[in-house]
Amino acid sequence: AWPVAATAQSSGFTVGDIRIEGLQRISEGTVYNYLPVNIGDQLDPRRVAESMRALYATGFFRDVEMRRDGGTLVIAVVERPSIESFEIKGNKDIKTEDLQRSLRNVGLATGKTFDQSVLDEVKQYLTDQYFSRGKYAVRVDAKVEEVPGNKVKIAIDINEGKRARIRQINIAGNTAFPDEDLQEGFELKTPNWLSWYRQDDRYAREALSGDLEKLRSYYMDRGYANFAVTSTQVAIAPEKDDIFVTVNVNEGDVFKVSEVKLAGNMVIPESELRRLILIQPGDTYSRKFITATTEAMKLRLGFDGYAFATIDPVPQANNETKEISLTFVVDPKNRVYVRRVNFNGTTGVNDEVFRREMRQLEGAYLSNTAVERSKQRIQRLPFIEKVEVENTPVPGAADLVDVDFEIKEGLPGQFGGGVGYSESQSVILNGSFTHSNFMGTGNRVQAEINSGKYAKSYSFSHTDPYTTIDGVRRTVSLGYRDVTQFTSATSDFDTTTATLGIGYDYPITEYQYLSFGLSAQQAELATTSLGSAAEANDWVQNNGNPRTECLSQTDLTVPCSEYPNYSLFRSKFRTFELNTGWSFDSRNRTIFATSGTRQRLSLSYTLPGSEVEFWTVSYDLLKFIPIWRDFKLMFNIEAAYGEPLGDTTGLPPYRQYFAGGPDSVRGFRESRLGPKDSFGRPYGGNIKTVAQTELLLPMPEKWRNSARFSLFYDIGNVFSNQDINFVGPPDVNGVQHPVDYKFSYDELRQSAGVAVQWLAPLGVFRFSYAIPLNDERGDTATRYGDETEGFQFSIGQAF
Amino acid sequence: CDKDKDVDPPAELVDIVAKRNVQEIWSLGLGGDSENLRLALRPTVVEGTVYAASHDGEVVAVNAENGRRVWGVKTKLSLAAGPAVGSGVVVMGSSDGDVIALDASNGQQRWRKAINSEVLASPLVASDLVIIRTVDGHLEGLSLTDGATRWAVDEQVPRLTLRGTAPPVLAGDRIIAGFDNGRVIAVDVRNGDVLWDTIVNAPHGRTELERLSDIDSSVHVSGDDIFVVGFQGRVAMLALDSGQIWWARDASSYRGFSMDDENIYLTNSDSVVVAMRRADGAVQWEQSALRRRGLTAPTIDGDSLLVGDFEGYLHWLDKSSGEIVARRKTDGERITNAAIAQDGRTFVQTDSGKVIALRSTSREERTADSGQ
Amino acid sequence: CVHRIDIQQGNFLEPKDVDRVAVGMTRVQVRALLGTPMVADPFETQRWDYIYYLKRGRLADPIHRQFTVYFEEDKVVRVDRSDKASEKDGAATAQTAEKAS
Amino acid sequence: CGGNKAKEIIGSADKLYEAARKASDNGNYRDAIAYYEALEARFPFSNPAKQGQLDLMYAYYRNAEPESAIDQADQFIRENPAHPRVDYAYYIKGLAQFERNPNFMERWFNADLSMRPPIDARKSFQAFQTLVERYPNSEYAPDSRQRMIFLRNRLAAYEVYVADYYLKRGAYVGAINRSKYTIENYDGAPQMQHALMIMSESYKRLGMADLAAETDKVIQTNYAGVSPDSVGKVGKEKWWKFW
Repeated sequence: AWPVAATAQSSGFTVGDIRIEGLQRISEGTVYNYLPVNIGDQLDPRRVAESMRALYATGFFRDVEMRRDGGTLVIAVVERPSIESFEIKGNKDIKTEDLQRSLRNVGLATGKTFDQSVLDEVKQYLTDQYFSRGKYAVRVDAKVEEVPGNKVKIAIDINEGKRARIRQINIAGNTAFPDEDLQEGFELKTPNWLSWYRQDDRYAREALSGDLEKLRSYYMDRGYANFAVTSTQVAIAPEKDDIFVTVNVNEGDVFKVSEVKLAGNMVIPESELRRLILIQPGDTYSRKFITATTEAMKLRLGFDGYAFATIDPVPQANNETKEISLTFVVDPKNRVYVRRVNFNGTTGVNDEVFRREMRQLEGAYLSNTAVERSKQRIQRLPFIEKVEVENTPVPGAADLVDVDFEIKEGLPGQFGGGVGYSESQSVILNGSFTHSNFMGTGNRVQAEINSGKYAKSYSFSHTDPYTTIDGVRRTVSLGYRDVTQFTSATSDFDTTTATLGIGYDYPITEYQYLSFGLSAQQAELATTSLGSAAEANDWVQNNGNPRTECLSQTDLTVPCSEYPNYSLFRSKFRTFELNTGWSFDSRNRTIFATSGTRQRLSLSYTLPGSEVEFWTVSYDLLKFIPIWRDFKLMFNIEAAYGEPLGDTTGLPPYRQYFAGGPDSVRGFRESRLGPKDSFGRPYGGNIKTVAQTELLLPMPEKWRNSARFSLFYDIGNVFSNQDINFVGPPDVNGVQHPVDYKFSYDELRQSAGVAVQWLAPLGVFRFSYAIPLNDERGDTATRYGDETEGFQFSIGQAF
Repeated sequence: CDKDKDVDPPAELVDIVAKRNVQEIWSLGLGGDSENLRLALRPTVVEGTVYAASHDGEVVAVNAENGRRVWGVKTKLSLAAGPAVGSGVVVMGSSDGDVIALDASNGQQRWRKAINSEVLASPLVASDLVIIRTVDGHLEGLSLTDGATRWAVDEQVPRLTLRGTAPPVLAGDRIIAGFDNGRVIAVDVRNGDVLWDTIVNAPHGRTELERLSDIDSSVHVSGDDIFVVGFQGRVAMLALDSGQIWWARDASSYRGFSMDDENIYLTNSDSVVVAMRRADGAVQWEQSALRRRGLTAPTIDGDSLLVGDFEGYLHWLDKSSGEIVARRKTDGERITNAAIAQDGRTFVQTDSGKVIALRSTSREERTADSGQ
Repeated sequence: CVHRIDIQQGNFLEPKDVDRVAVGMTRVQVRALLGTPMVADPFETQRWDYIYYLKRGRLADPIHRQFTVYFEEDKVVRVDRSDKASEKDGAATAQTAEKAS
Repeated sequence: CGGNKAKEIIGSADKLYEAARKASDNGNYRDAIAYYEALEARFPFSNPAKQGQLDLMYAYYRNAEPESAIDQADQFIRENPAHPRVDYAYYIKGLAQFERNPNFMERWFNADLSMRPPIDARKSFQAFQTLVERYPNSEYAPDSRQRMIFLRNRLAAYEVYVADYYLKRGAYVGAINRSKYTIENYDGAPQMQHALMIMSESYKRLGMADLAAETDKVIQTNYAGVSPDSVGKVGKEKWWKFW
């Protein structure tokens, strides 16, 4: 009770002055600011109650009292103690940092004012958190220790206890289908060998309701129209470590569909809607087909802007004849328009880079297919990790929505110097800068300075995906390469090439591009009679503008041919290539795609004026097929063929194809598959056929976008039908017999194994362990053997 | 890899001075692994024959004296409750919601009926009816001759309950049964009318766990008084005719209790055995040496109490003081249901389906009837 | 030629609704009948323009319709219906369900 | 929790405040935060603690922890609504959500950040607005006004940038509405002229000559002599500017 009220005359008392006692942290100005009463006011019980409530509402005070001292109103307050220290012990499942962050928002952190009710709420919050993790035996106790100076120390001690497991899921009353089949798709499971990984033996109410829904559709998809789950019981063992779920069902009978009708306001021609109906009179009742029909109709209406249309299938069941007549009632609701399209969550990308991918325009009607397509196009940008989209209704306008994209940027690129490692070139010192969203413009810029043991290369390429509003992509690239051996395995071979190229890709439909490009190349090859393989020497001597120089000619007058084994063969030539291509790409993402297909066909042809003439064609297919639950199969097929033209004897050595290694047939050393030169080192061939089949295993949610685990089977090899006379290993008396590397099935090398890909800031790390299935161990009389390698690793560009 | 340890671990066994001799008379092994499914399979002894059933569907009748098999039958049902024997019929309930009745003399199947819900409480044979209680709060009276439903009663079941349900008990022409919502009801055995309905164990607290208020153990009727105990609630004495509560004390038990003229011997939910005076519930003694060992309800065996624990140990406590007087290890499997005492012998069934017959005598008595 | 997405803009009006707009109606009634006008000029607040504009791909010339409602304070005073550019069959508006390819 | 450093420094509130001040001055904001937090925890009622709270906000802001800075500012405003330096708390709230300044690459290539979708620009604008309205003569008011103008122009530039895209794309209704949004919300921004020009052009393309003329009249009256290019044309027009 408030003493003042008691003593005040009925008319209350005027406040002469106000004095506040007990303030420590809060300043008087603050109290005056919140106090609804000031000097000169009439004070009656109502105003007093109001003031008390106002002061308590500030949350600063544990206790507030008002006294009257003559004409002065005295307010005695006791401030809430401040928290001096706060610690949590015994929490294992929930990390301390997460706890501290969420508790700080609730006001429980060092320095904040302490409020006992908040502490109780936190205890309840923690208990609920542990219940949701299945730890029902948890005990949370909080100790608050008063410390002089109105401060408190808080210690929360958590004893988590054992995690309750689902001991039994029992469906009672099912005669038509056995428990195992019904529980096949359930999320909740009794403990099994995968439980430690999937945590599926932990009870959660949402999961149970989800499973009941699956049970209902299992029955209703097979004709049990009035199947019903009569009741479910969740029982816990007294020791709170086991949980028993009992689902009591009443199956009812199998129903046939007698009749299918359409009703309601059909804004599009009825025939078109009728074509979408997947369930016909005479079929067994199936909810799956009914839902599929309604989805198809909704999608169709969505085309025309009726994004919020509803279609509900009204069944009338006749229990005697066990027949059901279905009426699909169409309600298009009003057509919805888009007011604004917003992009949130990114700071590093210009708005136009997203907006130009939009298939849904502002000021147009909302088409859900257009929005979905737009989301996919953004998701395919290499520098985007995750995209969510939501149509938020505009307040005050029933038919307007804003389309809000929530975009999470991924790894745009790297700027790195330092050490790179690749099988063929061992340690590479390189400075590479690759950015797929240079300055936020969405242009891809790549500059590379590369001085490996075998290859020095300086290259620059720039790709602008939108030179025109419709997305004509232009790529300009120029580069200089000086490679003593283009793969570390080949014999001495010096190639110096300077290239300049420009290419345009024209979108001809939503998923397909036609491309045209030109590239000019100035190349110079050099081989030595001693160190290089015979095949290489042949090529250099017969193509381009061959020249022979003597390495160690002491007497200039004597012609070089006198020193056959010390001569240096050199050939310099120019080529102008026309590159044309077609590509189809419907993958849902560029990195770690999970669905869709990419096909690329490209032809290049040397134009007149080239001193070395050849043509090449290559085709590659990348396809993702979901096979079972969330397992996916990935096919990666690559085939290429090239032929020399005119008086060129063979494809230039640096345009030969190689195989083996992480990107082709794993289990074989990089580029070691295919024809071997006279020293037994890979020479490459003009026919390449490689196929990789990978079974992608499902990944837990939080690693889905950054890692991939798969089992694979690779098959492939490189062949040559050019007129190059390859020779095999020297036989016992040193003679090397000719070898034919023509295409043949049993020469296709195969391997199987397991692979892991991890998207790290530096790029995509690829690890694979493979077992070659039909490798030829060691040199046989006629052929060089294969070089195999179980564990392979490489750092690749992600995009 | 469950590395978390128990919040508070079960008590360790301490060796004791044996003051009671225990002999195993016979034992037999039924199949069916029902570890920690906490079923209600418990042997029943009628006129010198022990009837027992196991989770894999095997039902046997053996001679109580020597354990020789009278008949055995495989029912291919996942039996979960029973057997209950009466009027020449043996009745069991299964996890999949079936009730099966066999002829007590030869095990031939009389009838079989599906009632669409798990049976976790031992059926009750009452004159020409058998009363079945299922986990969805359903009490049903079936005809003993052909299993036709005579009447049914349904009680509300809270969202989260304790595993197990209370078996119905016959008192005159009334069926008394406790339910998972903390209520005890009396039903007229003839027509299923609910005579009275008393809340013994009201739920309290914030979380669903705190609000658990099941009455999962069997009520005991003696004269006009009904004794009942609930989980996280109360032990109480009710009037048989009106259900009015005479006295009630705070107690928490899911295994239940047994009774003699003087006291109630109760195993509480912490597995502490408590003796309370029947008249007013005053606590006589408490034995907490076996704390948290998942003890069964006590069974009166002479002047001792027999309890089984979660590691298959049998313990005998002195009825007057609660002191532990004997201990014997069975097959190491959890003993979920209390033993049955009949004519000086006790029969107990472990979760792995092993049925053991024992006789225990106190040291002094031994000298008296050692000749038997 | 290079693929260009369809450009659809503005309100899709059913002929039967347009005919029902009458002088004297309030703004709320017009809005309930025809929906929110996509073009409402910031300066000319006394008129609502219901534009419908559809250009399929790069070459097809756009279908283009305009329906303007003039207000004085809150009442409709005048209605102006004009179909710009190539007018295919008038009644087609209801049926030209565009397929977003 | 907090800073283990604080544990070593025992002693009075002033000593702690000193250590925090020194750390903050030489840019070591991480330690400064640790000291300030320790100060507030162990001597919550001492008067350096009050000043410490203000400095803690600044340390959070400079240590790129905008959420903590805003949280701390809100708590200060709630606890000391009448404090003479409460305007500083609003100022920090505005700064914490202000545009991030361009990183070294963006500065080197002088990328135009107004093309980026605005995230907290509106919240930052509101914080400065509260400061300017409630404490017009605060020492931070002039700078806040400047920042408000910058934000308004940045938001207007963004809107016009999008309107220009829709004009190029041929989505004339989209362009009109984006321009209209600029006109209605960012009055006074120099990009207003550009918005009007886009609107007029869109009306022309939609064949609505009367509204186009109307808009041209508005342009004439407000921007008679001013040539639009002075405002910085949208989009890239220099051929070598390949970004």
